[in-house]
Amino acid sequence: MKKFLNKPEDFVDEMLEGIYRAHPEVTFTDGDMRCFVTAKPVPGKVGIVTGGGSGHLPLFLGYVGKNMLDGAGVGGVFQSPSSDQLLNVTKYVDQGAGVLYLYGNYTGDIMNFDMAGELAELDDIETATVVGNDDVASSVVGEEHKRRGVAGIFFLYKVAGAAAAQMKPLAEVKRLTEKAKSQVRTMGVALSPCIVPEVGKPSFQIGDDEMEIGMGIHGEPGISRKALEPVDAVVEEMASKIFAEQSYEKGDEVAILMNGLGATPLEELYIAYRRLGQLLDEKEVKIRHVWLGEFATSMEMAGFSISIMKLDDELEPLVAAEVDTPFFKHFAG
Amino acid sequence: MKKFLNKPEDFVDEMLEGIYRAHPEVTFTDGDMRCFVTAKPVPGKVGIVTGGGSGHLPLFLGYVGKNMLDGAGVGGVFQSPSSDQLLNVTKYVDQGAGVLYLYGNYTGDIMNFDMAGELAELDDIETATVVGNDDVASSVVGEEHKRRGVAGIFFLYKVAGAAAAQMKPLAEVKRLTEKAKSQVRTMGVALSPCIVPEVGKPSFQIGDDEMEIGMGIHGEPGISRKALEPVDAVVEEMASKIFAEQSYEKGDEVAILMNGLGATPLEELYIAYRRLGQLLDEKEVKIRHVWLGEFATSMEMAGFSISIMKLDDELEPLVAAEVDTPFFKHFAG
Amino acid sequence: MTASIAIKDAGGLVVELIEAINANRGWLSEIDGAIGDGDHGINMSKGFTAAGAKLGDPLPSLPDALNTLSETLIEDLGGSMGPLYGYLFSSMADELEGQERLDAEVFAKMMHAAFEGVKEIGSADVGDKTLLDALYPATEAFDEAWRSGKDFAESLDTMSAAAEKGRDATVDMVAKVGRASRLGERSRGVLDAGATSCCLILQTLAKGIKQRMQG
Amino acid sequence: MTASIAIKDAGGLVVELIEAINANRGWLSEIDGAIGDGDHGINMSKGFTAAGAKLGDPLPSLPDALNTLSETLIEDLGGSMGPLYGYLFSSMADELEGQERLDAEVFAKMMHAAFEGVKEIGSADVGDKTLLDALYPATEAFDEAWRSGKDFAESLDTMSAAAEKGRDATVDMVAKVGRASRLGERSRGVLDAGATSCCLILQTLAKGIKQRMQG
Ligand SMILES: Nc1ncnc2c1ncn2[C@@H]1O[C@H](COP(=O)(O)OP(=O)(O)O)[C@@H](O)[C@H]1O
Ligand SMILES: Nc1ncnc2c1ncn2[C@@H]1O[C@H](COP(=O)(O)OP(=O)(O)O)[C@@H](O)[C@H]1O
Ligand SMILES: [Mg+2]
Ligand SMILES: [Mg+2]
Ligand SMILES: [Mg+2]
Ligand SMILES: [Mg+2]
Repeated sequence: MKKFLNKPEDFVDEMLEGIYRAHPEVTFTDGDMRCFVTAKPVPGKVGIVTGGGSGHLPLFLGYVGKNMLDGAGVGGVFQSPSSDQLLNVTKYVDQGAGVLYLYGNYTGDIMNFDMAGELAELDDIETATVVGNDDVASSVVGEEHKRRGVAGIFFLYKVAGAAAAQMKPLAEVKRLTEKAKSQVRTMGVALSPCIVPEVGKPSFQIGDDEMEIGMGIHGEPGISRKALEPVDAVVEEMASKIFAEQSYEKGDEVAILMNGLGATPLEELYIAYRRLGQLLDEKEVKIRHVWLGEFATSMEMAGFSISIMKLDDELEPLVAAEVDTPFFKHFAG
Repeated sequence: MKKFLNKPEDFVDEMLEGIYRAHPEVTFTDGDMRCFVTAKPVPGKVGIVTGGGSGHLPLFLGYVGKNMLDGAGVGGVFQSPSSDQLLNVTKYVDQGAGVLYLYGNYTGDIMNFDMAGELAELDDIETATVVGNDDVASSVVGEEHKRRGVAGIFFLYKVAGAAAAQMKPLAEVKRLTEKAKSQVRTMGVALSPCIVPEVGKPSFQIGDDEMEIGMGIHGEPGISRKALEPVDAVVEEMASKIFAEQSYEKGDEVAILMNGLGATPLEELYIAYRRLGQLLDEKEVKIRHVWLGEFATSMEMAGFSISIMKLDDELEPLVAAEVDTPFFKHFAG
Repeated sequence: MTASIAIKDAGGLVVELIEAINANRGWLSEIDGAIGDGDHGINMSKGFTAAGAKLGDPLPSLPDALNTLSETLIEDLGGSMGPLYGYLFSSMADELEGQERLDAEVFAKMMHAAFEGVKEIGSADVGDKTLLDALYPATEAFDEAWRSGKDFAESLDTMSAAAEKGRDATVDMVAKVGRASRLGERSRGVLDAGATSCCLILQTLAKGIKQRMQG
Repeated sequence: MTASIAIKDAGGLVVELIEAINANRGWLSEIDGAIGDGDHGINMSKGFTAAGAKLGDPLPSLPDALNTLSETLIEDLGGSMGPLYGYLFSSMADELEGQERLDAEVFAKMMHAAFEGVKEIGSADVGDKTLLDALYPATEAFDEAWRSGKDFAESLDTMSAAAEKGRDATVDMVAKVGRASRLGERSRGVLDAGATSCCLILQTLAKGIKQRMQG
């Protein structure tokens, strides 16, 4: 295991120490570093809380900041945070307008957020929940509720964050976030595994010339494993899976997230994006926004995902809104 | 070679195609994609031009944008752009106030920039040059002019860009950039090599439990190769090399760049930063700014570098200035 | 008097659970590695060890010890094991409330409560290749043995055997929930990690209760 | 009339250079791989091939062909080989200006000009483990052979042998400039890639001139 770390069991906490040192805009509540919150909650605003396992930076905590999220429960590597941690974050974040839970579709996270929500209710904090499930590779159409949440949650964060920043009420923030969710689809491909520090060995084996299409961000298997092809062909296959789900027609507008899983260089992401752009050009679909980089990773895994969000007049300005978090910055217009 | 690409010889041009598709704020001049320039030159402003080999994104072109650079010559992987390309960029970028050449200390780049500068003179374009040489591992004190330029040039870009944006004259922009240069030191460590696409095999071999301290960003050998140690010890060794160069004393203020070389996860960078922060705390040095992420890479190389810049009242506001480029964004204040 | 043990002296059962989990840390992770992410033993060991540090000396009663374990798993461990085993143990503890002695009747109730608790929080069914597939047959087997006239100790043995059979039966199952479910048919052919730890826990409990009845 | 060739018919020499570089693409990269970044053959081949595409049919005169090669290297190739070999070939072409025939006198001037050109643009010295270490001894050897009474063809042979000896002598040198210089002592023990390509170029030129004199 070739990693820069001290003791594997200190991986998460030492990472958090580094983050708090680097970014005074964020802090923690209840004396627990894993209860990650903004240092400047906005009075009267709906709070947006996320959470999940560690090992996916900038997911999840990286999006806590201005016009985006207010708090995040930080779990062990690939482990949900506990309901208690989520409850503490919820209490800190609540400014009287309620809290939206927005996280990915994993058993542990669902159980813990649900428990936290029930406990919050006892404290008279209203919560609502939207569960990201954008990974088209993880279940068939009609069974979308079984799908994994992956990088596409970035768009949900943007929409929820912008809506809450406009001081919309919880129900409206939830409605817009659900709407965004219905418009986001993701497909991923991996070339190499990652190593959970406390496990100390790769999460799976893959041949020197193989790729896994539809892989999850914890190394969950995908749709097919086969010989690595030229990236144009890889992008075509990934895009075709997304295009098969929803109509993308002349005049439609989309936002794109080209997300590196960890070890894949930016150069390669741009080469991949080139082909995706060509495919959307052919359909005469307009790309209104594109973000390209690392937004949801699996530590040192090589690979990338493509997320496409269809926009309309209601969603586009929310996606376009200015954001300033320690890990993600976007100037409006 | 496990990379997402089509033909290795198209690596740079297809990457550029992707970049131009994604970022309409940048464009190219003279019909040559490798002559990379801002789409919105500022009349009367000193132009800042950089350039160098490809394979280091976001270096070099990624810093072309608002309040930073105006143009970049884009070379083949780890190859300087040609003098002709640099000349074309110079002509486009010049707004009557002259052009600062700001690039890293490599033979090819020096020859080509020097030739471009001579040709620009024939066109009555005034140029000045600052060559980044921040890598303390690549030569001893007293022979700084032999040192490689690595990630620390980021700070020089920020200072030069901010000074030019304030409409300072060329000589003053150069003076401030030289001053910044004298205050920046970098040390790097690598765990794995990278692969130049057209070469198709790793640039060097390194054992499964080895690290190379002081490695360059093209895989140039460093000061020592030895068994990988806990990251705290690695950071201590790197920092001690930097601390030995300049005094860092109580009350001093610095900016830090923790730069991932490509494959090293953000989590590990924060764990490393934690220790660096502790070391500076011990010295009672104040960290005014910290940037942490990928700023100067070697494609899929695993490793990171630490750059430290000492600040004073003149340099600090320039480092702090707002920046908006396709690859790097910073909100002031 | 029917066979039973004193609840207030039985907190040591939880210590034995912790020891059993720690002793099998590597093996449980190994099993999880085949179709999961290889950390089940690590997760369990982390949670159980943390609980052990809170038990105190002298040891609390069995329900208090189970509740400490449950709370530690739920509040500190998180993940999926936190809620699942957290509810398993708190459901068991609930059935001990107001009791002085743990006999077969009480134990049967504990098993049912544990099964219902895990089923509810995890929204999984028997046959989904989870720890329910050790827990459910064990619960049923204990009931049936006791009702058919076996004594407490014999019924515990029957339960232990059933838990093991249930655990082994997961080899032929396709995972329907959790991480492994994304493997579909490829999840067949190996043990389920949760069923393995659950079987271990039930057998450790059975052994500990029997020892205390003899002692 | 002393031995010489017609400059206007000698553009083919550049074609032969391109062929020689392409034939040795892999080998040159291999050598660069030991203490550099393993791309010398790739770089050279890219630049020379691009120049070849611009030579046209019928072939231009030797100075025109050399200038096309030089311009392509400088303007399109970039890197360090662009300027270095770019200046080498343009310096050679400059000496052909106003000449009709290439004889030993002119060739000697070409060699000197090439050496000076590369030395100036690269700011390197003989002994720094660069292409100068093939170019300089070759230049000197040609001069001396010619001055000592050998004919043009014999002098070319002497030069070729000296270039090879110079190339081989780089094995014992420590690199003082370029990528390999950062290796310090570790750069000793292997050939320099640039000296190898330079030797190849000089030998190809010598062979081509000799063939044209016989033909
Ligand atoms: N919904 C569920 N209900 C009951 N048990 C479950 C459920 N989901 C997963 N499990 C159990 O969890 C086990 C894996 O536990 P562990 O490896 O600790 O967690 P993770 O999968 O989060 O890494 C599986 O073997 C399975 O028995
Ligand atoms: N300043 C210089 N002057 C002359 N030759 C040089 C100089 N720097 C490097 N070289 C030559 O360049 C060769 C390497 O060329 P190449 O591999 O194509 O370029 P790069 O090092 O940029 O990859 C070296 O073997 C050396 O002979
Ligand atoms: Mg796990
Ligand atoms: Mg090179
Ligand atoms: Mg697991
Ligand atoms: Mg080279």
